[in-house]
Amino acid sequence: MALKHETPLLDELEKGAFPSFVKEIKRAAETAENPDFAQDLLGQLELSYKEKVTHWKHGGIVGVRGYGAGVIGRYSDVPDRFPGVAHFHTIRVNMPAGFFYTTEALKTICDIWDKYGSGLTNMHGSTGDIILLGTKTENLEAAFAHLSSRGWDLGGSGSAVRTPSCCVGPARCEWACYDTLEATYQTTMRFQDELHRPMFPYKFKFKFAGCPVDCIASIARADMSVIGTWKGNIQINQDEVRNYASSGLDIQKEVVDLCPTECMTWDGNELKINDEDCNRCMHCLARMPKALKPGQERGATILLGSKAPIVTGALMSWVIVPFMKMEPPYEEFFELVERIWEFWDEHGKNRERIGELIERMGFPVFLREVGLEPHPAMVKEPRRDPFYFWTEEDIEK
Amino acid sequence: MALKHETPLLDELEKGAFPSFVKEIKRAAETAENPDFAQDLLGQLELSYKEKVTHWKHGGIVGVRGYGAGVIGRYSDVPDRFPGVAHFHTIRVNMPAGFFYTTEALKTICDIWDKYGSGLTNMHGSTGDIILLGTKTENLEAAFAHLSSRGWDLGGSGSAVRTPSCCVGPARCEWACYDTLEATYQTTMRFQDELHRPMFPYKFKFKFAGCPVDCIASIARADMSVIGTWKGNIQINQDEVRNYASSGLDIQKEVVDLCPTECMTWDGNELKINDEDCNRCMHCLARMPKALKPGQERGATILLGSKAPIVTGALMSWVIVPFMKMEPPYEEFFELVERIWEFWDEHGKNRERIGELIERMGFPVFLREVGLEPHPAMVKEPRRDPFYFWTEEDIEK
Amino acid sequence: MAEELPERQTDIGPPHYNKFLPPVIKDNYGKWAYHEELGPGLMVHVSETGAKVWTVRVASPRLLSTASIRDICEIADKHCGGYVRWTTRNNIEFMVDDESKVEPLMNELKDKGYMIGGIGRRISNVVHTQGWVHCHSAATDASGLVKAVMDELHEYFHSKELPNKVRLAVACCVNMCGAVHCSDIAMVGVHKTPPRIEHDKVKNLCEIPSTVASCPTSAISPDPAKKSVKIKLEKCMYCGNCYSVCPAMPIADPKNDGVAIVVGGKVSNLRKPPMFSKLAVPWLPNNPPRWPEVVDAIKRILDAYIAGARKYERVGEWIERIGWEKFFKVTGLEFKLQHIDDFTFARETWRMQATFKWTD
Amino acid sequence: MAEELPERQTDIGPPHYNKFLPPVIKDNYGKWAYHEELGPGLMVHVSETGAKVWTVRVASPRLLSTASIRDICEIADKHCGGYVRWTTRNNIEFMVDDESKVEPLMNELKDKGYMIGGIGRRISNVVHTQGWVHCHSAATDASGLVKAVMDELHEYFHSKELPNKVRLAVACCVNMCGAVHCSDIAMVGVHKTPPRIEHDKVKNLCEIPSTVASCPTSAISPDPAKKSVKIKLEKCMYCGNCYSVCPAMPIADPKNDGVAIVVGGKVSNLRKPPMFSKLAVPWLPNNPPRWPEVVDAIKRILDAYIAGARKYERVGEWIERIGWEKFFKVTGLEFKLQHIDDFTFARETWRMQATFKWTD
Ligand code: SRM
Ligand code: SRM
Ligand code: SRM
Ligand code: SRM
Ligand code: SF4
Ligand code: SF4
Ligand code: SF4
Ligand code: SF4
Ligand code: SF4
Ligand code: SF4
Ligand code: SF4
Ligand code: SF4
Repeated sequence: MALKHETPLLDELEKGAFPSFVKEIKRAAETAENPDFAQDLLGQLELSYKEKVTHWKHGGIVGVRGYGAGVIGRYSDVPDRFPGVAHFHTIRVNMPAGFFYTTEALKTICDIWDKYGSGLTNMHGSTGDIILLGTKTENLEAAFAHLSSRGWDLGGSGSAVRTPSCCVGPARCEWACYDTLEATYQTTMRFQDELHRPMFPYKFKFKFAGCPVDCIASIARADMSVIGTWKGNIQINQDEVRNYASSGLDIQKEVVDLCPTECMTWDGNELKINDEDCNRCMHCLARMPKALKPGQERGATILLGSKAPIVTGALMSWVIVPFMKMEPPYEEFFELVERIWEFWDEHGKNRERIGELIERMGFPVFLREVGLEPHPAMVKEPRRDPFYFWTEEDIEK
Repeated sequence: MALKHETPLLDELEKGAFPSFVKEIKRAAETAENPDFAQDLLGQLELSYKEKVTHWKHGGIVGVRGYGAGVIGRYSDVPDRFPGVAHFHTIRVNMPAGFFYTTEALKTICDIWDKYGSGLTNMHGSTGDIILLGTKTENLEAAFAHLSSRGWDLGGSGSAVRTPSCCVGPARCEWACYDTLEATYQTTMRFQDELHRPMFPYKFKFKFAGCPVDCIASIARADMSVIGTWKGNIQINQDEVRNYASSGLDIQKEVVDLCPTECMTWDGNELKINDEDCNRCMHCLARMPKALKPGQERGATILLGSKAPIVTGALMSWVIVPFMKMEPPYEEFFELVERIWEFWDEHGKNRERIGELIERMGFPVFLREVGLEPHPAMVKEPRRDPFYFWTEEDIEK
Repeated sequence: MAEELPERQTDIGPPHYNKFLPPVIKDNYGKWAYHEELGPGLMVHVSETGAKVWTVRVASPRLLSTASIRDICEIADKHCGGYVRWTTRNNIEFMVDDESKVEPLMNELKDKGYMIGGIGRRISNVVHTQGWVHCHSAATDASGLVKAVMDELHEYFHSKELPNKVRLAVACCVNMCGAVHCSDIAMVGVHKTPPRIEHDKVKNLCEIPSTVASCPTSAISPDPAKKSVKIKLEKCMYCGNCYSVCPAMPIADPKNDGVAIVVGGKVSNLRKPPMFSKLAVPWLPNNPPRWPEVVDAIKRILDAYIAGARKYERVGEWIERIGWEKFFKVTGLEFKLQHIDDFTFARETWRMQATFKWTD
Repeated sequence: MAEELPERQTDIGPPHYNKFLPPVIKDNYGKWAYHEELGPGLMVHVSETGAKVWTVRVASPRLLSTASIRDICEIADKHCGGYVRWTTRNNIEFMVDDESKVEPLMNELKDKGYMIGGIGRRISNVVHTQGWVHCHSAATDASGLVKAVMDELHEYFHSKELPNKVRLAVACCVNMCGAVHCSDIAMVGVHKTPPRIEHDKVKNLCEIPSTVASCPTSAISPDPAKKSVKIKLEKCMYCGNCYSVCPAMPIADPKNDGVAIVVGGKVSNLRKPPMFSKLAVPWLPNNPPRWPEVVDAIKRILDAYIAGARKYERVGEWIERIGWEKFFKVTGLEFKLQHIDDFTFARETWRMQATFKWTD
């Protein structure tokens, strides 16, 4: 199908070496089953490029029956000029943990989306969902019926659990200290209700990283960040260390000197690690994957609270449990999560993330109420001011 | 004179190697012209040691005519038992810059204090004053008349300029980058009125350190901290460097490796400094005073705002002027101070230190209103959130 | 649509990942021993069992048409037994279980114009968000910025090496749906003027208390007379959070909306702990379709990093080592009032030390 | 006192320091070339002119009787031409301009029992405050704590060396008139229970608005009925600031007042920038006259520092290098809820990283 709108500005972005999103939209405009979506998206987007302003209206409440989450309503503020995107809702489809697909499964989704939507997607959204980008209200139920009957469910949105996600972990990484994919899957299944039906003060995100490299950016972007780690000594294969050395790696300069805890020595023949001082930063392992492996007692550090800067500034997650075995059936983990949600439910204000709540009420109060013991790993440094609280039992009468 | 009170607890503190304050009080109790002060101080202090509580009442307003500052009123809460300290006011006498004395001058002060006070002192108070510790209301005027007629004046207290103080500086230190004693003296003289007659929102302290070693702790304890520094290259005497090396200093380990900016190299013969990267931390100069000297263009960095933790936590002073020549008549400096006070006067709340005010209003607002240009030396790092302000002239209409 | 719909299921969750793992992955799950980088877009992981998997990574615009997904499937069917994966940064990964399959795969990808790369000490794909393509909140476009920047920097994706990985991100507003707050170099759409209040709409569309509460600087207060709210203009720093809560307070302003650049963040724990990004450039104009001012500033920062950083130093580690005052010097970026923090933790960022480097 | 008083002068300021400088100082003012440490309490400064000044430093309890000052003067008259100075940490310095004068001076000081030392990598005098000797606000005594601690540590003043200077301080309440907030090891008197409100006195003695405003945690609100104030007890963290503003709110509580220990602060810019002290022990009992629990904790910290620190590392630099989790391990001090910050910058102190050392 020929293009409906002139898009001189967007056309510029078809040029250049990097893959072009404009080409993608044009492709949908030219070939999709319902080309009007992409056609008018091009038109409206060109207008935004010209006027330097978005032409989407603040979302309305749309969704599928029985769910409060998973669809982002979206309407054009110039529907007369671009009727194809008068409605342009997004369906968030919960991706499989680890982002692996069979082509068959992918094609099924494409088929459904060609039929009921714009034929445009994001692979993937920032939280991890498959984003089916743009359809109208009346198509939502049908799309969902087809998706769910083929084994797909919706992802999160609104004040709900958001689609948990993870790094590739044990599927293809030698450093995974626990099974990130299984933890993601089980967490998603355990909290289906909380994911589909918003009932929290605000959103709650889980991200699972297999080790402190954190290839899923969990520490920056998840209310609960589960980061693999180990106890005990880094496993060293001295022969392989020497192999790295002889194949050109400057072990002193590129490994030992960059160890943040200064706990390594290398005499040209043997690499020694004082594991008591190692903080498991992963640098040395990343330099010599063939020679070094995480210790054998494996589990995860649980961190809480990260989020974007609104309202009081960005947070990264901080340690609340230094070490937890992360193994099925994950009961210890789920119970902790539920205790945290109870605390949040009881004290959280509307639109207050868990990290912001703890900051407002005090980390010590949180620990006491949720039943976690204070541990020096929870802080970078102790408080500097002398303004702390005592409870009745600390006071002599 | 025999001691009036039994002091078994305090007596314990006459034992031990370190000089004993109890001995001092006893000495005054036994030998002072007005021994009642020290006698009853011992009694009341022993009571405090027994009961683990202070027996001083919240101060009342006492002072000398025409001054609002310089005397700290103090009354016992058990005056019947210890009438000698029913009143026990402190007179703060402005010490000479650098804490140098002739014995003659000291003896004069002792004479006056023996006559009109307890014969007890603190040499010196934390701000720097000579603290004449304990007298009664009716002695204040006489003590002051004698002191001032001998050339001594009172120090600060209350919501006023506090007694400025400084490190020994050029008097006996090779690193002084400006004349800390003269700056202290001139500042004290310039602001006599502000020192003696509280009229600020709260206290305002000046401390002058000759270099970034900061032997007067100015960065932690002065609203305005003036810290000597230099531009240009550290002056190196390579022969002396080699002398240090040959007399046992491990230059690589004790100097070069500890340079925070990694801007030094030592090849066993020549020490090189990349002065562009040096941040003037003083470590290398302190290790080799005979070989290294500050650069030749000297002046000071002006920092603002430090204070103790009440109300929102302790502050250290931060850079507001990276470099200022600190030379008589100090007009640039005094004008800056006055602009800052205007800002404080206009916006400060009661009991709000200048640092707290700037924190509340915003450092950028302060800079704009006081007329200082933004400079990267003012921050350790730029802001992380995107929540900043623009003014009318930045906006396109 | 009167068609008959299949039976709808709810709360079934996503398919188990197990169904989607290529056999070599399934068989060696949790058994990987090590990996080696073989090229800008090629690596091999070796299992304890001796099995190997070769991964070829290609760039994606993230916004994909189903047609393009079908193309990808075709390649995966032909070379990878019908399996494919995406990375956490939206690249596409093709995996094969035998060395002989690598070259044909790579050749086909090259022939079809895919950009192979993103592995190792390079620039990988740009995490980004909806922008003008889908979001009401966007102060800039996201996909367009990514395209403009990556057209300039693509060599660092598919060939040239850097001191370390450089993670780029774009968020089209300060909600920061991209990983902007912890990225090496990132762009974020920002406003420069306060929202306008459409008083007649406030009553119907907005809840007054939550609108008032939404403002980080307490600039908003109720306006009972108008049954609306009012804004203390001098307290507003244009974050747009009120607009997220109350649609009757539009903040978009074509003349003054623009792009800020933040730098020096990271999330990995290697060597230094994770770091927040810090402001490098408070505002550059929205100049679509190619945002030349933004591209230029990003290049300056990257070039200075390349010139100054040591091997394995991330952007933030490099800046921490040389000092921010030096960062402004070597990039030639101007230091402005806006760089100086006056928000929640302002105090912690002021220079409470007498040490700094001379730069002028 | 019916005596005749001399004519009173005002606003004359302190005497000019010039009058008090020993000749060798005056002549070489600003001309010093270098110095050498010659012993724990002896150093020499050498001028560009070739002149030299030897300085002997002795400890002082700070609280001095005029009789003792006269003793000091006597020595200064005999050996130092009638000049003497105090240091910024309240030690006394005797200076001579000729090497031959050093020994007689030092001998006399020793004979008279003065403690010579405090120069170099040692513990110098303890900056401290009034305590029960003069202040209404004191939660502990200052002079007594100093004496108890220094009797234990005096060897580090007059003989033994340390990795670097260790600056001790005492403040008798959280107003922190001592340099506690930036000291290597410091003690501060703290309360553990809220103030009691003497309602009938509030009206006369206190201004309600400033009393309300004084509270860092907003625990105080007006109580119009009583023309007084009330305290939300669970919000009070016993800082005593309200008592500073309103004497009708006494907070001293003999059973629960005590001493906190903070560590790791410094003010010098050498190597690392100045650092704030951090909480090591939230509370130890007031146990005069010798505060054994406090002395013991201080010794533990100092011993761990001596055992673990590298040459020139200040306490805070040592702890930063090994990590706070390790600090608690090597000192054996207990980590408690009170250590975890919940005040202004709490967030900045939480461990936003997956890296830490195992200690259990
Ligand atoms: C689609 C997506 C961006 C993308 O292009 O990938 C997205 C899109 C929106 N986000 Fe987001 N966020 C998306 C991931 C994120 C992330 C990243 C993450 O999850 O890893 C963040 C930062 C981390 C965090 O949660 O803080 C993020 C932080 C926000 C915020 C700020 C929340 C805060 O507490 O600071 C908002 C504002 C809000 O909730 O009102 C927001 C709000 C929005 C809304 C719903 C706009 C709004 O105000 O109603 C956007 C809808 C856009 C649209 O029209 O489609 N979005 N949002 C991402 C979700 C896709 C998915 O499900 O996979
Ligand atoms: C005498 C002295 C302690 C000493 O033993 O040396 C002292 C004693 C008092 N200080 Fe101080 N301060 C003394 C130096 C300091 C210092 C250190 C300094 O100046 O270098 C500080 C920390 C730095 C600072 O200014 O923040 C200090 C921070 C305070 C504070 C907290 C102020 C704040 O804004 O945080 C208060 C509380 C107040 O002002 O109400 C305070 C209040 C007091 C009062 C007036 C008590 C009160 O609440 O009214 C004390 C009178 C005690 C008495 O009975 O003599 N004093 N005070 C010091 C002054 C002697 C002198 O003039 O030389
Ligand atoms: C495939 C992927 C995981 C996934 O589940 O999809 C992945 C895979 C690997 N990462 Fe990663 N990382 C992936 C996202 C990340 C992220 C997350 C992000 O960027 O949002 C990070 C954190 C970035 C940050 O700190 O801001 C990340 C920081 C690292 C690092 C740390 C680099 C550093 O020095 O800070 C390493 C180690 C290294 O490269 O030395 C690493 C190493 C690796 C290894 C070598 C792990 C392994 O043994 O297999 C993998 C291939 C490296 C490569 O691509 O160069 N990976 N890696 C992600 C690929 C994204 C992409 O398309 O480029
Ligand atoms: C006399 C005095 C200045 C004065 O005006 O009275 C002084 C004098 C000297 N100081 Fe100081 N400092 C004096 C208080 C300070 C203070 C302030 C304080 O303690 O409150 C500090 C900051 C302490 C801090 O950082 O917390 C201080 C930190 C230093 C340092 C830095 C040590 C470090 O590595 O951090 C040096 C350099 C060195 O020792 O290597 C130094 C070096 C020096 C030198 C060598 C300077 C010189 O060339 O003359 C002087 C003799 C050193 C010595 O005593 O070991 N001086 N010095 C003060 C003696 C106090 C005392 O009785 O002990
Ligand atoms: S986070 Fe660790 S386990 Fe997961 S993919 Fe990255 S390196 Fe592997
Ligand atoms: S993991 Fe990090 S801290 Fe541990 S030995 Fe390796 S480089 Fe050092
Ligand atoms: S601050 Fe500097 S100039 Fe002053 S005494 Fe200390 S070392 Fe000397
Ligand atoms: S003063 Fe400090 S930063 Fe400068 S060269 Fe010497 S040690 Fe390095
Ligand atoms: S960053 Fe802002 S504009 Fe972009 S998708 Fe997220 S909410 Fe929308
Ligand atoms: S844009 Fe942000 S700062 Fe301005 S009024 Fe709205 S919420 Fe407040
Ligand atoms: S620290 Fe507190 S108790 Fe001690 S002198 Fe200062 S105000 Fe008084
Ligand atoms: S003691 Fe401090 S926290 Fe408690 S009520 Fe008084 S001012 Fe508030």
